[in-house]
This record gives sequence, C-alpha cells and structure tokens, in this order.
Amino acid sequence: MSGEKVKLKGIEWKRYGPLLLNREWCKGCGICVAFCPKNVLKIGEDSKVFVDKEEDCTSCTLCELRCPDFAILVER
Amino acid sequence: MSGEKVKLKGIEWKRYGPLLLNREWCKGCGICVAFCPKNVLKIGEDSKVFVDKEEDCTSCTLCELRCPDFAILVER
Amino acid sequence: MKEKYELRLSGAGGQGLMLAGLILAEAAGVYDGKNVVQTQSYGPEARGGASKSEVVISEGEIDYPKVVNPDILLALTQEACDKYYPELKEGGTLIVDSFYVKKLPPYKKVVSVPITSIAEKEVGRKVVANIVALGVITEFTGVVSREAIKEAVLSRVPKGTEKMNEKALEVGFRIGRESR
Amino acid sequence: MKEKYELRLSGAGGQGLMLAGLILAEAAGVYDGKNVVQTQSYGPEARGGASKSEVVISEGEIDYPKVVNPDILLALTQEACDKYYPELKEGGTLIVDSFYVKKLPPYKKVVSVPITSIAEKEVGRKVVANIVALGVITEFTGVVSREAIKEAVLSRVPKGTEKMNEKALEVGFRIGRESR
Amino acid sequence: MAKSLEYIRLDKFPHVWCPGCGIGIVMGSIIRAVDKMEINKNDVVMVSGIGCSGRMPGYCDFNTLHTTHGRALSFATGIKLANPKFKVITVMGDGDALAIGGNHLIHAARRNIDILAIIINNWIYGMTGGQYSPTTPLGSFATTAPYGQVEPPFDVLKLIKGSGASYIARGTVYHIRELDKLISGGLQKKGFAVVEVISQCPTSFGRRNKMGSAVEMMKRQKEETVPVKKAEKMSKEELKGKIVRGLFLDEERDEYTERYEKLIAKAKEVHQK
Amino acid sequence: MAKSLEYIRLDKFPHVWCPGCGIGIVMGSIIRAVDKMEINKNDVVMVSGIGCSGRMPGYCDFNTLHTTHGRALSFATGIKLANPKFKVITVMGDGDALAIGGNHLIHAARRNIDILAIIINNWIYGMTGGQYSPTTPLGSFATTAPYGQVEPPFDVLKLIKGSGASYIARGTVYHIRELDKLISGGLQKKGFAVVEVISQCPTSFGRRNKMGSAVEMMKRQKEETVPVKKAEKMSKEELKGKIVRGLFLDEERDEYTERYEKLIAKAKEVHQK
Amino acid sequence: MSKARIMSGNEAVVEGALVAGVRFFGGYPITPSSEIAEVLSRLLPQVGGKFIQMEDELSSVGAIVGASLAGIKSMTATSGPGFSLMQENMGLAFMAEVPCVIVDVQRGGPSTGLPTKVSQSDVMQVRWGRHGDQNVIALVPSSVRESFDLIIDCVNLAEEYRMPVVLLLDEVISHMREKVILPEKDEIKVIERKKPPKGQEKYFPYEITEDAIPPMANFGEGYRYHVTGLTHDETGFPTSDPEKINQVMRRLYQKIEKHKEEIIKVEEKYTEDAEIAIFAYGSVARSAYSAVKEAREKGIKVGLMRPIILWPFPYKKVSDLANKVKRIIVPEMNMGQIIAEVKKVSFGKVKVEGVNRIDGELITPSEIMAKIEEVS
Amino acid sequence: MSKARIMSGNEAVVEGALVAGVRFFGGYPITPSSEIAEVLSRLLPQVGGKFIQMEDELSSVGAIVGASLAGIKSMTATSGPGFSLMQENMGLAFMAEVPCVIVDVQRGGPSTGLPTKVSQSDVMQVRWGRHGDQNVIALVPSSVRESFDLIIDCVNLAEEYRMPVVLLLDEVISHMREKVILPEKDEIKVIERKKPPKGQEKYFPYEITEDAIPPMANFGEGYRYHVTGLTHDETGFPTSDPEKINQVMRRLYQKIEKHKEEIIKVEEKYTEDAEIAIFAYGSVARSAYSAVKEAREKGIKVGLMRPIILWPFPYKKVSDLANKVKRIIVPEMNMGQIIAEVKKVSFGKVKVEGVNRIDGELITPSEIMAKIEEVS
Ligand SMILES: Cc1ncc(C[n+]2csc(CCOP(=O)(O)OP(=O)(O)O)c2C)c(N)n1
Ligand SMILES: Cc1ncc(C[n+]2csc(CCOP(=O)(O)OP(=O)(O)O)c2C)c(N)n1
Ligand code: SF4
Ligand code: SF4
Ligand code: SF4
Ligand code: SF4
Ligand code: SF4
Ligand code: SF4
Ligand SMILES: [Mg+2]
Ligand SMILES: [Mg+2]
Repeated sequence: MSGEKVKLKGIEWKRYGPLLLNREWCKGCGICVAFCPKNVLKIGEDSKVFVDKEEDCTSCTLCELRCPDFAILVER
Repeated sequence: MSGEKVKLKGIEWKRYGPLLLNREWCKGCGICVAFCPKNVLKIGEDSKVFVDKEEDCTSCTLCELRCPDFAILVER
Repeated sequence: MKEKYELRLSGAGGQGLMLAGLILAEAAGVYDGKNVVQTQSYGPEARGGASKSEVVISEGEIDYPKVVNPDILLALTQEACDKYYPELKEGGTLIVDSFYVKKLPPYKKVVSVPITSIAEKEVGRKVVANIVALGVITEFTGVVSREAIKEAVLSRVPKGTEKMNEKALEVGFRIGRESR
Repeated sequence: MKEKYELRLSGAGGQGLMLAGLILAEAAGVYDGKNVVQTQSYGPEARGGASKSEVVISEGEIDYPKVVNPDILLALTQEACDKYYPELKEGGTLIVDSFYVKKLPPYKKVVSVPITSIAEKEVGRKVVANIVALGVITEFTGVVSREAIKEAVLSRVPKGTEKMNEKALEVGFRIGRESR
Repeated sequence: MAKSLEYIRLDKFPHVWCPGCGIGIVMGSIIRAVDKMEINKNDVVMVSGIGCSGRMPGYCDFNTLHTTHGRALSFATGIKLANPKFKVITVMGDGDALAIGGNHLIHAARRNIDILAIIINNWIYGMTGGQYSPTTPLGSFATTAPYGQVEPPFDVLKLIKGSGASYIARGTVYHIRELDKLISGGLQKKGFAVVEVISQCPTSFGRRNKMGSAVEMMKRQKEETVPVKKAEKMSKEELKGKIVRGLFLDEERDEYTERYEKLIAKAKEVHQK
Repeated sequence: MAKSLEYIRLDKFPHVWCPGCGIGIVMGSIIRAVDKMEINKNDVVMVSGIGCSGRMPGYCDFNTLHTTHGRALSFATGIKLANPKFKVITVMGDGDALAIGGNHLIHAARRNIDILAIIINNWIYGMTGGQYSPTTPLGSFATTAPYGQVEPPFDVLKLIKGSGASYIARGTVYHIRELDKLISGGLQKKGFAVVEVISQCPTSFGRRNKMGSAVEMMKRQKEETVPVKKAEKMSKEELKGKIVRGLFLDEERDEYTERYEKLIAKAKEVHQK
Repeated sequence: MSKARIMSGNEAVVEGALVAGVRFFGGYPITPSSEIAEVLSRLLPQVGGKFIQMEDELSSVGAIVGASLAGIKSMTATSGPGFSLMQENMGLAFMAEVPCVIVDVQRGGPSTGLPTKVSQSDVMQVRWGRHGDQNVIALVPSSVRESFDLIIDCVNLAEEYRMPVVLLLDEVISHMREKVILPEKDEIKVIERKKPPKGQEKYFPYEITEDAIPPMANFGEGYRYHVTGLTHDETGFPTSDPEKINQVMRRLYQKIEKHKEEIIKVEEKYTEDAEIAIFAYGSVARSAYSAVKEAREKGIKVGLMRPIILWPFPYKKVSDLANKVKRIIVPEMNMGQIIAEVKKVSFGKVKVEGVNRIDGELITPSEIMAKIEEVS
Repeated sequence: MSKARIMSGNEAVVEGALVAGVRFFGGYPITPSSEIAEVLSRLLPQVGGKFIQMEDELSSVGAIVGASLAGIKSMTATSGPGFSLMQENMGLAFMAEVPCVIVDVQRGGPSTGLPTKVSQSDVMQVRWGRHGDQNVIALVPSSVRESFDLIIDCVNLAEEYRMPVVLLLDEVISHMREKVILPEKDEIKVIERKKPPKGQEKYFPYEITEDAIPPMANFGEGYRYHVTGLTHDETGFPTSDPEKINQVMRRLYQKIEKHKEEIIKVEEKYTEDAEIAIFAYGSVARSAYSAVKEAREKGIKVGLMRPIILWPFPYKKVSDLANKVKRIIVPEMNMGQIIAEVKKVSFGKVKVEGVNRIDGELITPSEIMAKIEEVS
C-alpha cells in the first residue's frame, strides 16, 4: 500500500512501508538521501524526496532525525 | 633644613631629608604611615601626614609608591 | 516606443531575478541612455531570495519608483503568475516559463515558452534561465536594444561565464522572435 | 514662632549632616505636626559626603523646597561658613562649631560653640557632634520642640547608641541654653 | 515518531528556513529532549533573539517569545526568576549569542541560572545575508570580510567555561543522536547549561566559502570534528583544524533561583522580627 | 621621583577620590610604566568609562577621554585602529569593565587589539554608592545586597582567558612593586593586555563590610593573596579563600591592527589589478 | 490610620510600587534613581518578590518584560543615560504589549552630564526616543506624596492598557524628603490585567477588540501563544501582509487615542480668572505655584496649569487655556521642550514664553516671578 | 567625464562617503543598511581606510567617535533597532563635540517590525532620541544621486559644526537602483575640521568662540586635552559650576541656532502659485511630485515643498508657505510625525492634513492624488 494517504494531526502524509512523507514540507535538500545507510531515498524530478527502495528501510530513523523540515516520519 | 619649602613644577613641597611632602594633597589616609618599614611617618593632629623620624628613612620609596594622593616624593 | 515602460520580473528566490533586473536597468540606463529605476522586494530581513524585481524605463523623469501595473510581467513560477497576473496593465504582455507555469490565465497576450528547459537543453545550464528570459523580453517587447542588453549582460556576469551567457541571450532572442 | 523657617546645616561629608537634617525634618513633621521638606546636595554621582542639608519647616504648604536665604545656618567647617554665610537671611542666626570655625564673619547673631570638642569631651565620641548641634539648634531657636527632637533622634540612631545620642542631645540643649 | 508533531505549530509549516539549513534539525532535537523529560508544554518557555535561529519559537507549541537581537537571555532571566517553575530554553544564533548578546551570555553563566541556552553556530550572520560573526574562522569569506576574516573567533566553550555555567557541550547536526543526548542532558541540568550546535548555513556561509551543498557541509561536520574522549588522546598537531565535540562540563553548583529562594526566606525572617 | 609630576595635571589636584582609595595608587603605577617606556605623552591615549576609576584620565597629562559607562574599550578600539601609532590605555572599574561593559571586554580580548586594559577591581560600584558588582564576593553586603550577595562573582582572569588576550595579570595596590612590573609588562605587550588590580574602596565597600580603614583593607590584600608561583604548589584546600596574583599569561599572538595592515596591503593589490 | 512619615520621592515610589502589586524589579544602578533599587532589594524579598541587578539597562528591560509575561507585575528605574539604553527593549514592550513600568529620574544631560543635579530634559525622549511609531503614557509627579500616588497609577495604567508606562521623576522630587501621610491599602485601587476567559478554544493575544486592548494571558496558564517584536497579526504570529499590519498597528496606536480623555490629568490653580497662565510640571511646578501665590498677593491675576500626566499631552486643555488668558509662561529645566507642545495649540492665540535653566539648579519662584512681572 | 551608472542608494552613500574623505567605518549589520557596510568593507582598505564590524551598535558609535578623535573622518550605518541602541553614545558625541556621521536607513517599526520594508518612523527619534537637550542636523535624500550628495554634506557638516550628523535614508531609497552620473572629484567641496593653530600655549577645546564652534585638535597633535561626557568648562574638564555649565551648554545649542539659516535646505516645485501644498520628504516626495504633476495636468494648482535637511526644521519656510496656500498635505510613512512640526507654524492659517501608511508599502501617487482631489 505504498503511497497510501494518512492523516496525522490534520496533516496529510504518504506512507511507504515504515516511512511517512510530507512532500509539501520537503525542500529537497537531499540530507535524508545522502545519509540514509540503506540508500532508500532519492530526490525526484520535482526536486523533492521520494522513496526508492522501501523494502531496504531498516527504520533506523536517521532520516527523520536529520530532516530539517520534519518531512519524514519513521514508524517503529 | 627640615621643612624647607621647595617648588616643583610650580607646586610647593616641604623637604624632610629625602622626603618631600605636599600636605595640601595629603588626605591623611595613613597608608604611608602604616607601611613605612622604618616608621618614619605619622599622622598629625590635623589628620595629615608628617615626618616623625626623618633620620630613619632609607629612601625605599614605598611611601611614594603607595600614596594614593601623590603627596609624598622620595629623592634618591 | 512608448514614453514609459514598467516591467516586473517575478519568480522564486534563486532564479536570478535580481540580477536580471539589474542587467535590464543597466541596459536601458547606461547603454540605451534612458532613465531607469529598479526595485525589488525582500524576504524576512535580507536573507533568501526576493520574489520580484521591478524595472521602470522612461524617456522622462521617474518619480514613483515602484511598479503598480506592469506593462510587461515575467513569471517564472506558477505562484508568481497567479499572484501578479491580476495587476498586469490592460494590454500588457505576460511572459511565462511554461516549464513551471502550467495553468495560464485567460488572457490573449501571453508568451508562453519553456524558458528553463530551453536553458538546460540549449545552453546546458538551468541557471541561465534568467538570461534567456532577458533575451525573450528584449526581442519580444523592444524595451531595450539588443546591443544594450548584450553589453549589460557581459559586464555583469561572472568572469569566465561570458560565453555561456551570451549564448543564453541569443537563444532568448530567437525564442522571442519566434513567439512574436 | 514664625510661620516658616529655613535651615541649612553645612559642613563636610562624614559629619552626619544628612542624618541631622532628616532627624530635624522628622521632629518637625512627624512629632511637631508641621509641614516640612528636607533637601541636600550631592557630590559627583552619589558618592562621597554631601556638603549641605536643608530643612524648611512651615505651618503652611511648602512649595519651593530649597533654601535660598536660611533663617538658621549651622556651619561645622570654616569652608562651609565662608561659603554660606553671605546667604544668611537678614536677622538670621549663624551657629558655628568653634572647633573648626576660627574666623567668624562680622555678624552679631553668631552662636559660636566648640560643638565637636564638647561632643568628644562630654559624650566621648566626636561622631555625635551632629546630635549635639541639633540640641543647640533646638534650644537656641525653638524651631522644633525638645520632645520632638528627642523622639526623632531616638527613632533614627542605630540600635544600641540611643543612650549616647540622648546624652549628646542633652549636652546640646544645655549649650544652646547657655548661649542664648 | 509522530510524537514530534505534537510539539509543532503545524499551521505555520513549512517553515522559513532555506533548504538544507540545520536549524530545523536542532529544533527536532530540542523537541525530543522536552518529550523525553515529559514536561508539560505549558511549563516550557522558549525564548529567542533575532536571526534565522530566532525564528524557532514561532514553530514550537510552547509559551514562545521572540525578543530583540542579542537579548534573549535577559528576557529569559526575568521569566525564570519571576516563576522558577518554568523550564526555560533560549535559542540563539552565533551573532545573537556572542556578538551583540555576549554580555548577557556570560552573566547568565555567571549567575548559573537554570536556563538551557542553545547556540546555533553556523559561523555567520545568516538572516542578514552573510556578514562575519565572532565565530567566523580566520580566513573565511563573508560579505563584510571580502579579503578573508582577520578577527580571530571565540572558542565558545572556553568563553563560557570562563564565565560560569554548570553544563557545557558541543554537538553537530550531523551527529544527531549524540546531539539528542547533549541537549537532553542540558535540559535536565539544574543550572545554566550551554549547548553549542554546529549547524550548516548553505545560503549565507557555505556558498560564499565554496563548501558545496548542505550535504557536503554536514560531511565536513563529520570529518572535521572529534569526540572529546578521543581528543584527549590526540596531540596538538593532530588536533589542528579539528573541532572537539561532546560533553565538556557537567558540574553540580548552586542554582541562582534556588539561592534566591533562600534569600527570600531570610528576608522574611528579618522582616518578621 | 619627582618625575611622576610630569605626567600629572597638577592644577586638577587634589583629586576627587576618597582618603585611602586605591585608585590613585594605580594611577601612579601606570604613570611609572609610561615613563619607563619613554613614550612621548602625545602618543599616549588614556580612555575610561564612568565610575570613580573613570576619573583617572582627567588627572593624567595624555590625550584623555572619559566616555560612557562600560564603553571605554569600544572608543579605544576606534582610536587604536584609526591610528595604530597610539599607545592606548583604558582604565575601567569592575562594574564598568565587567557588568555593563563585559561584551566589549571579551571582544577586545578576542580581537587581540593592542590595548592595555586596566580593571580596577574594588568589588563594588564605588561611584554610585556601593551597589554590588559582578565581582562582589558571595555573602558580602552591598546597598543592593542587604542580605548578602547571592550571585557568584566572575573570576575575571578566567573570563578573559576564555576570550582571547595576549597578556593577563592580577596585582594589588598593596604589592606595589609587583604591580609596577605587571602594568609595565602589559604596556610593553603588543596585543590585548589585561591587568586586574585589586584595590580598596573604603567608602562604599569596606565600611559596609566592616573591613576597617584603607590600611586594614590593604593588609588583607597582603594576607589573602598568594603569588601564582606559590599557588601552583598549593592544594585546593590551601587555596580556599585566597586570590592568586601575578602574571598568568604572556603569549605571542598576531595583533589585530597589524593583521589589518596586511589586509590593507592585500586590498590595495587587488585594487590595482 | 497611617501616620505621618518623612520620606523621599524615591522611597515613595518604592512604597507605592509595592502597594500596586509590583513583585519584580530588574535594574541597574544610576544616580539619582539608585535608592529605588536599593530599597526594593531589601523590601521585595520580604514579600516574596524578586529583585535582580542586571548587567546593564538593556537587560533590565528584558528582565522585567520577561517577568511580566510570566505574570508578575514588574518595574525598573533609571536615569537619562540608562533610559537611552532602554529604548530598544521598551519598543519591544510596546509592540508585544507587555505591561511594565519604567521610572526615569531625570538628571542633567546630555550624556553623563550632571549626575547629581536636576533637569527635565528627558520629556521629549519619553515621547520619541524609539524607532517606529508609538503612543506613550508618562506621568510626572510634583511631590513625594504624588510620587507614591502616580507610581500606583503607572502600574495600573500599564496593566490596564497592556503597555510600558513611564514615571518621570526629576532629581529634586526623587531626593527631596517631605512629610507624607500615605493612604490605607483599602483606599487604593489596584488594577489587574484583563485576562481571557479560561478554556477558550482559541486565544488571540492581539485581537482587535472594541476598546483596542486585547486580554492578556500569562505564560503558563494554558494558552501557549507567541510573542514577537515583528509585525504580527491578531494571533501574534509574524505577518508582512500590509492589511493585517495596518489593523494591528493602528489598534496599537488607538489604544491610547481612544482613551486619551480618560487618561489625561491636569491640575489647575487660580486659572478661572487668570490673565497669565503658567504651565509647569514636576519640581518646577512647585516654584511656579509659589510664584503664582506671590503674584496674586501683588494683585496680578496668574494661574497655574500642571500636567500630572504629561503624555498623552493635554492639548485640548491647553488650547482652552490659551483661549482664556493673555500669556502663557512655560518654565522648564531644559532648553524648551514642552513649550513647543504648548505652542502647538496656542499659536496665534497668545504669546508663550519660556523660563529655562539647564545648569542643574531648580528654577526659583523669583525667576518665574520676574517673568510674570515682565509680561504683566 | 563620469559615465552613467546604475547604483543603489546604499551604494551611492558609500561612494559619497569615500569622496568626502571618510576613512573609518565601525558598524553592525542590519537590514536595510547592510550593503553600506559590505561595500565599505571592500573599498575602504583599498584606499588605506579601516572597516571594523563591532560587536554591537553601542560600540559602533564608540569606535567612530574614537577614530574621529584620532583625526580620521568616520561613520556608521544602521536601521531603527540599531539606531535606538546608538542614542547614548550619540549623546556623548554631541556633548564632546566629535564629528561623525550616522546613517539610519529607516524600516518598519516599532521594535523588529518590518525589517525589509520601508517606513519614515525614525524622524522624530533623530530629533529627540537622547536624554538631555541637543540640537541636531539630519538630512533626508529622495534619490540615489541625492544620497551621494547628502552623505558628502553630512560629512562636511559634521566636520564644520563638530558634531554627529545623521543621514536619514528610507528602505526604498537605500535599495532602489537608479541611473546616476556622479560629479567629478574636483566639482565636490570637501570640508575639513577647523583646527587650532599649532604651538599655541593654551588650547581650549570648548572655547566660547564667535561662531560657537571651537577649533578641534586631533589626539596626538600635541594638545593633550581632556574629553568627557560630563558637563565641562571651556578647558574640557568637568565642572558643576552653574555659570560655566550654562555658558558651554548654551553655546552647544547655539552652534546650530546661530547657523540655522545657512544649514536649512528645501526644494520647492510649483509653489509660486500653488493653492495646495504638499510637504513631503524622502521616497514619499517622489510619489508626491508625481501627484503634483498629475494634478497640474488636471488644472489643480498644487505645489511641493521638500525638505532636504529635515533638522533643523524649516519652520520659517513652512510658515511662509502656510501664508500662501489654502491647504497643506503631509504624506508620510508613519502615524503623522512631521505633520506636527508643519502644524506648529501653520496653526490657525491653513488646514493641514496627513496621508499616512505604516504597512511597509510606499505611499503611491494615487493616494496623494486622492487626497488632493478631496481637499481641492
Ligand atoms: C539591534 C539590532 N542590530 C542588528 C540587527 C540585524 N540582525 C538581525 S539577525 C542578525 C544576525 C544574525 O546572525 P546570527 O545571530 O548568527 O543568527 P543566524 O541568522 O545566523 O541564525 C543581525 C545582525 C537587529 N535585528 N537588531
Ligand atoms: C548607562 C549608565 N548606567 C549607569 C550609570 C551609573 N554608574 C556610574 S558609575 C557606575 C558603576 C561604578 O562602579 P565601577 O565601574 O566598579 O567603578 P568604581 O566607581 O567602583 O571605580 C554606575 C552604575 C551610568 N553612568 N551610565
Ligand atoms: S531531508 Fe527532509 S527536506 Fe531534505 S530532502 Fe529529505 S525529506 Fe526533503
Ligand atoms: S529509517 Fe533509516 S534506513 Fe529507513 S529511510 Fe530512513 S535513514 Fe534510511
Ligand atoms: S599615604 Fe599619602 S594621603 Fe595617605 S597619609 Fe600618607 S601622604 Fe597622606
Ligand atoms: S622612603 Fe621608605 S623609609 Fe622613607 S619614609 Fe618612605 S617608606 Fe619610610
Ligand atoms: S540563511 Fe542560512 S541560517 Fe538562515 S535559514 Fe538560510 S541556511 Fe539557515
Ligand atoms: S567611593 Fe570608593 S572607589 Fe570611589 S573614590 Fe571613594 S574609596 Fe575610591
Ligand atoms: Mg549565525
Ligand atoms: Mg568598582
């Protein structure tokens, strides 16, 4: 159910496995992409994050911790 | 010639051996008196310094160095 | 040519609109010998990109320096287009970058060209989109002369990038001509 | 008694004139029930002793709070005497401490008493000279009542020194009487 | 960890900071520290000065106060002393805390008042477009240092150590788990706690100093810092060009508002007599 | 040593300071330092803030400037940078230098600008009648500390060490020959030099703290201080209640105005191209 | 019954502040205001209040604004040089609408000037000392007793109007000791800030209310709002939307415009039939009153108008006065600051003349008398 | 021949300052003034000058005053919040009579306000922002070219009158880029401070001279004099003798009073036959001029009076204007500050009305036009 819409606190998120993305908030800085130990994330054509290899995600939360824009949440 | 008047830079001083006093400037704090190693100085009735034992003075200059009012000079 | 032209270059921070405005002003003022005033708006404190740069070009004195109803509106983003289009002067020209502006307003005098993608494709760098845009404006509206804008561009761009920018300008001229 | 009295207590910093002024004000205002204003002057910033303290005592309202021409001038130093004597009101009373003031002005109404030496001799402490002076003023001029000044002194001096100060006041009363 | 969202003023998002700016990362870390301590949001006051970092309180669902440039700690001091029940956090930029606000910083440290002071050090005045700050490294470029900086920078932690304070730490936004620990430790400390956070400003500092993207700048944080434990074993030579990070001081000292409560008790006693 | 008189504005004497105040002793020491270096009086600028100590420039026959409270070093910085030929001496009280002026002090130290900063520490605001200062010891009384001081004081030299500076020393007016050496060393130093001088204020501090006369207060300076060499060999216990005096730091570092001259050379080069 | 006491203006400020509920003082000593800090450092902790000597005047205002946001009535005291340093943070208090009281005891200026001597040369600074537009309230007592009364008014006005309020003393009033009988506590009205009802779903700290004064929640009471010196909308969050700015900023200004008539306070003596009017404030008003009485004895019809609240300025009252009398004399211890305000509304009606002193001495009744005789 | 350039107001300030001989800048960045510092940090060292970014605005003024005493022409630049912080040390510069220039680029206030948007709300602060009495000089350009000209005037006036002088820009003028042709160096008059002759036996730095401006020696030139912010006599040493204070302080005030007519500068357009006059300054004067032209086209007789020097205020000129016209309109980007000065001298003669904006936007010609039509 990749890309399923989820509402959290009235805000819309999209779920990809353990990951929840808010692409409205993402500014495409690439920090999450660069430092994901599993190369799960990528920056898209529209200069925003997307989940490339959902299945590789270990839920380590490093992307959430380092995203300056609170645009990624990791469910554990 | 104790107590002889001396003019230095237009200011009047009184000489007692190696010591020159400016009693106009002296505020009678007693610092010179207390810390003279030879007990040369005393505070007078009028609450100002005077030279009590001129002959004991070693010209160590400590009184000059510590007088906050520039009221004592020591000639060496 | 009219006595007075008001231009607004709008888009997002980082698209080089401030530089574009300055170049346009220099072209008109220094090289074409007209009077010119250029203003821009800033974000909180000075940081970040301004969202619009305005240029008034006139044969006569320019008093009020701001642009209220532009004769020419360049919009490099959808947001800018939506925000500023209503202020366009009647009969004015709207130039949009169709790479970013997908929803056009219901208006006749629209020049819609994929400025950014052309910049990337033909010059090899997205960042010169602003210079391409200057070419389009020059050619399409004639507010400044070709020679003037070329001189202004060359004197303002960083050393070593003159070639690339000249090319961008030429590309702009061409599209401008084609869209006329 | 007159409707209004102006007093100036003058001398050098450290002679307790501020406290004396305050006590006098309290005696007149709180205990005698008159109107009273007390002011004083300060050196650079607030540090160091002020050189004068002034008290205006009146049955009526007191507007202008300062003393221009005192009815009563207390001078505890030669400098103060020389400086302020010319401002004494015609017919006013000059009270000096003859311990410090050696050169008296050519004036009839001078009360010259060795306040400081009396304080030292009779009370044992020079510092109570200010209180002795209050006694003299009270007795000699009657600006405040004896009871009032006594209460005021007792309520203001540091705990444990009441006896000594009471004695000082009494001594002052006596000299005041003697000098009348 | 959707919990962070509970501490955010969601309707103000997305925030004003540039893409890749580290300030948002620091904000996340502070929020997790508050959450960890389970403090009631009503009891948290976040105070800032002026600067990019100064915008943080606007996004946090606490009692928030955005003051004047450099003065955050003086407002914070008033709040804390007036009502010691508050957990007070100040967020300051390097210019804010160390240039115009330097005096308040050293005095808050001296008093050892129970405030957590976060200094977001991006080596530059971000908000005003890149003038040098008292932390800008020698030789770096800034809009007011076109020939390279000639003023030596503060060693922030030395300065604070020289002033007082109970808790002193330095982290980076790259070392995020460590930063969480340092900030959380500071928040738990009773006394004045300073956490200097090295953070990237790609817009006003990185660009002018050809440091590349935010990602590149964070990689430098990794490469150019060493943990305090490791640094102790390194020679001066080896430490050259390195920044030491970690916990530098964690001391028990009497806290100011507690001292003041004792003073009140004493005064009341005197008064009753 | 009638030579001191050559440096004094004789017509302004006697000075305003109270009997026994240490400030005049410090002034003598500064004058001897200038005399020893044989600097032309026209090349000396003495700058002060506001306070009793701030009155010193009025008595010294140099170019003299009595500024606003706390700001002496900012004026001094302008003078020195504008014309580096000047030997600039600032004289500040503890309140002046460390309360309202703390920021300028740490920044001057950071820049390492060639100024000699004398801090006359009498533990109190003398001029305004005895309010506590950032050096007033815990428990001492002041007009604004009627229950005894509860704010911990700065350790001035630690603070400055944490900020920068090339030369750091502490003397007392009692140890006058030592003070002469320390001040003269500071004056000779190329770079920011701080000499903290412990000085008695019998009027506003001594009296309220029942410390007796100026003489008694100077005896304390003797008893309660230890030279830095000796202190190194003492245990923490032994050092309790003692103040260490002497030379704490004497380092060669690049001086600010010299650095700036190099910047100018570089800028001119760029310009010519 | 309270008994008579001898008390200085500075002491009266302390007593009044405590009665009005001030429980926080943050300040930095400066002559001639220091006694206010000194006495409060002793008395505040006795009633559980807090005194802190800050590192400077900038942080003093910071601290009292912080304390006020935390719900504690707070104040500071200073003199000219310190007051100049307070301007920036005072501006924040205006913008963020935080109640607090600043006492400025005027001494001779400019700069360090004449630290222990009197002046009235900060009266225009109070009005205009900060960048940006603000409407201010400043009170100016003429006696020790009035210092007591007016500091209470200051605290009340600050709380009522949610803004910083200034008590403008001068050195004479601050240091002068006078006999006073203070009122009993129950005779004194103390105003508390208007609060939002508890449990409201939404709270708008900068709401456009009818009276232009939005209710204020304290930090910690459950409404977690945002306070900023940036232009903001009614929620308190920054905005640069011209329309919203306009609304909030004009309300800020209206807060006083609207209530001007209630706020303004002057005292008049012998003005009914006066041909010459003296307009004087602070300590000078005492000399003026003395001169008025003397003149009346000589048969010259002189009256006194004394503003108790200097800002907002009583233009209307002065204008009415100018319609009645032939001359207005404005004695002040500055180069002529308030005289310009008097002239504003009496221009073309009457001649307005100043009696000015800037040498640190109180203007005497005879100087004013001389002017009266000159013009009468 | 100089060629045409496109330049911002801030850049023009830099160019002018360098031509006028400024060789020292001490400042602290703040929007919208920062470009002045930035460009000077690059250009000053190229001509051997010094740039220093100080730790705050208080020390910035300290540094430039110090540099000026050392003999170097010096300046700083700031905006409202920083300007508020500069007031105390500016007061010292007045008192000690040290030439220096302060540029205040006005942005929206109060407090942090609207950092990147325009306002004119510091105009009264310039006049009254400090404690103590001072007479000030402030210049207010309306174009980029005038920013160049007036910064030179500022430096000249500062040196001539031995005092701090303020250049009041607003955000529009500072950031706006305009085509300018700058004059050649030899067309520009540069004034140097008046110095005492060398080798005088005694030098009185605060002498009571005929023109009220005593000559100024630089530090290091042999006259070892004393400079203080305390009241002082003509020697510069502190005094509290009322008579001496009076002399020196009144001279300080007279310095400008005496030369007012030479200093004051206004521009008038179409005022000869005007029935309606607009009084406008800074960027708003541009909108006003545009409206005037439009009105004239419509046959409405409108004129413009534009103060180029705002302080000392051209009361006489405004008064004359008020005698001629039927209405005066004062558009300004504040709540109505300068309008009060206009009213002072036109009271009872003509109705004076304001057009005010405080939302960060420049008043437009059409807003002024609307007002013209309303009153005509
Ligand atoms: C009194 C005052 N001076 C200057 C400014 C302008 N100003 C705003 S933020 C800032 C510095 C920002 O740098 P920093 O504190 O490091 O914060 P950052 O933006 O880098 O997070 C300055 C100088 C101001 N707002 N107020
Ligand atoms: C801006 C300002 N705030 C306060 C003062 C009042 N003031 C003058 S001197 C002083 C403190 C004096 O203490 P310190 O600096 O230690 O010098 P000392 O008199 O002890 O030598 C103060 C608070 C002032 N002059 N200016
Ligand atoms: S770190 Fe956050 S903002 Fe940056 S690209 Fe990833 S999701 Fe987007
Ligand atoms: S949780 Fe860890 S593994 Fe998964 S995307 Fe984020 S950083 Fe990569
Ligand atoms: S030390 Fe100086 S002032 Fe003190 S008693 Fe001796 S001579 Fe007099
Ligand atoms: S010179 Fe030495 S011995 Fe002689 S009086 Fe002075 S201190 Fe005593
Ligand atoms: S300018 Fe720098 S500090 Fe400010 S938001 Fe952008 S990246 Fe962050
Ligand atoms: S008050 Fe203290 S510091 Fe000031 S002169 Fe007197 S003794 Fe010295
Ligand atoms: Mg920063
Ligand atoms: Mg001190």
